[in-house]
Amino acid sequence: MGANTENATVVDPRRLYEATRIAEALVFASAGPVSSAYIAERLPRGVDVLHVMRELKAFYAGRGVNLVQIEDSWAFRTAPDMSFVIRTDETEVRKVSRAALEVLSIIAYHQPVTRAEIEDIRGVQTSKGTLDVLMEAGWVRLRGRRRSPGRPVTFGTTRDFLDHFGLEELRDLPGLDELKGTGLLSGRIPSNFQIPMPLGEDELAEDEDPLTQLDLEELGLLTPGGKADE
Amino acid sequence: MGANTENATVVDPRRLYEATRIAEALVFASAGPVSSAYIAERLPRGVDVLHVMRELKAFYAGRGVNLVQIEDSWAFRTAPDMSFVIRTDETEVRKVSRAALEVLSIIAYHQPVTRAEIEDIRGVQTSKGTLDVLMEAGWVRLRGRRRSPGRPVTFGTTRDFLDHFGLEELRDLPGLDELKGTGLLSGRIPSNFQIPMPLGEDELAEDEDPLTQLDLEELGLLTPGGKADE
Amino acid sequence: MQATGGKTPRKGRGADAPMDDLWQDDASGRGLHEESLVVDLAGFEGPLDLLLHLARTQKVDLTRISVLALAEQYLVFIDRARKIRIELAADYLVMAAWLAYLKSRLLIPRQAKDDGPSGEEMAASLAFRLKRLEAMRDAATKLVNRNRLGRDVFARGMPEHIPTERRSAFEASLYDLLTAYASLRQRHAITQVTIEKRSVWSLADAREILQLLVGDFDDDWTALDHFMLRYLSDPAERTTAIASAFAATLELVREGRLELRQDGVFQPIYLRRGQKAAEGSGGEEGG
Repeated sequence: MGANTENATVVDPRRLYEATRIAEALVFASAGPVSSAYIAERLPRGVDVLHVMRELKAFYAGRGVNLVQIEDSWAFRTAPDMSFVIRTDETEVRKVSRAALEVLSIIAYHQPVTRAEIEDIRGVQTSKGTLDVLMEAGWVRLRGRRRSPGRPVTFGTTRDFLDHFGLEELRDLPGLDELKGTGLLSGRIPSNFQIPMPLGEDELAEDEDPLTQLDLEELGLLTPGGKADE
Repeated sequence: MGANTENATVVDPRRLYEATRIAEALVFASAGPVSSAYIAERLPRGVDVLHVMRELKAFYAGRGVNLVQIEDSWAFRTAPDMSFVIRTDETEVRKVSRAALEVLSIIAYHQPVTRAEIEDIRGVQTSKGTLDVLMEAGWVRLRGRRRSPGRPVTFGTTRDFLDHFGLEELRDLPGLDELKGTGLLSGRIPSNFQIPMPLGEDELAEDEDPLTQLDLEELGLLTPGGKADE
Repeated sequence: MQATGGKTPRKGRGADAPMDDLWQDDASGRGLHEESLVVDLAGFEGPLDLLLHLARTQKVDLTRISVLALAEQYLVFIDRARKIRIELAADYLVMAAWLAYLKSRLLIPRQAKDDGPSGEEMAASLAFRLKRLEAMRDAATKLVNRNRLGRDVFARGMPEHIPTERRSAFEASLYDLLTAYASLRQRHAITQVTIEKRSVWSLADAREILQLLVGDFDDDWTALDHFMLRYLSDPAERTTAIASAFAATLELVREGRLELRQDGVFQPIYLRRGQKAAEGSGGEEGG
């Protein structure tokens, strides 16, 4: 195809090629199918848009991406037989909710921190789902228990957390001056405002006990007598 | 295409063609750059991803859409000379203030660089939010901390920065070699002398009170009951 | 910072970053018109920027500019600005004092026992800094004029697929995390009434500036306060500046970081580096 077009409209091959390039770029960059009329307006004068589109369609016919016509509009679509490569990772990426980000950041900076403390800092109750999401993401873990009434569980971040956020160690989290310096924190904060220096992952706080097998069972994270999954 | 397979790994042309289709589909389907590693995982075994990408790049070289490399990733982008056809009145690029742009180029050319170093080069405090704007744009990131007293946070550029400004890698920064040659990027001022750093409002001690009329009287600089000439 | 604009000296760049706004609308409105030398600092980002602009008007290679002439121009500029009572940020005044000092070093022959940096060395480092800043400016221009994604070059408008390379099924960047944390903490921090910045020189201001400059002085007696007072105070603020600078000087003397000499009443006060200047802050016991 495209070879027997010299007779209908006599088109200079260079001009035709240029027109194909334009149509190609237009359809590629567009957020939706592009109408022939829209493309025609942008082609060099005297070039037939359908001729150009036929050329382009032929060009892409056997490739990984095809030009498809939808009524009078055009769009690129990956070739139908390519769906297996495109669909392999079904795990859609979920955006982390604002609430989860807040909780995560509190855990990162204030660890070891208990749930009550997180709520105290946020001034709002934390839904169980939020912590679950963070645990599921593999960013947050149970660190131990606070040696205080009720022996509440303390939370901390994981190695995966550091990896994901491109930190080498927890101490790389920016401090007060740096948050101010980058403008993330405005200058209008009380003088007694502080940002804690997080305690490293493996160090237990003075008032913190490590989690025991029994704790894990109690928390329902381990079936009695079973083995921790990590 | 797919005909010139005369390199070390003897690849069956049909397999190479299939691999090219897969790579094409993968990269074409995505708006952002796709890493070589990601593509490689999805190619038939024994096919060299770089070989495939080189083929693909050559194939698209003169077309309306080009394959570009960004560090170790690949993306399809409209050809630069197509900008006039695609650009519409609604096309908007992020507006960057001149100051922000200056900070951005200092970070790009001097990275990893601390905030103090940026200010040393500009001779002025970085206004609040400038770094924030650059980070929000996704062009600048926290890289780590300098191993020096105070462990200041260092800044660097991102892959999105390269992508946005059409750079394959940092070495492609305009005029980089020339600047290196002139010693302007070394950070060392030839003599040990320094121009006093700007006195920013943040550096003013917050716990200091202004001199009062009473103080001035005490110091004998103002006749009692007089008026401070301010 | 224009004569009409209500910016106070050390208010500098506030949260609203007025300087940034000004930069946005190009360089056209900025600056000084050579003949009338109409002073408008609004377009300048700090003293180095102003110096660079002045250097460019010398129309020579930055490596060959006359630093002395440049210093003169800067000082003239500052003088005029003050004459028509434009409020100047402290940065500009500190630079003026430094340049006045540089000028004196360039004009007075070097003494044998002098081990501080020579005027020529100071001038060289200033030229280097100007050159470096200009290089970065040029680089920024080149960068912004490249084919930019979304302006000249476009990505696939209708993506069909987002490749995930992270093992995690959740997406968040460090920036997202820090933004969430900072705004959360900000929200819960007790909002305090911000007190309007004073337009007097506090002890801290003067002291800070003195300290910045002290390191640059060797063992010669220098009438530093002369430079300081000339440039670091608006005529309107003179009284408070004298008071603060003098009080700060006394404090530094007490700490042994500075020595003080005055030959007679109303004579200039000479300063030189104290014995403890090099060792950092010394004892607090008074004298």
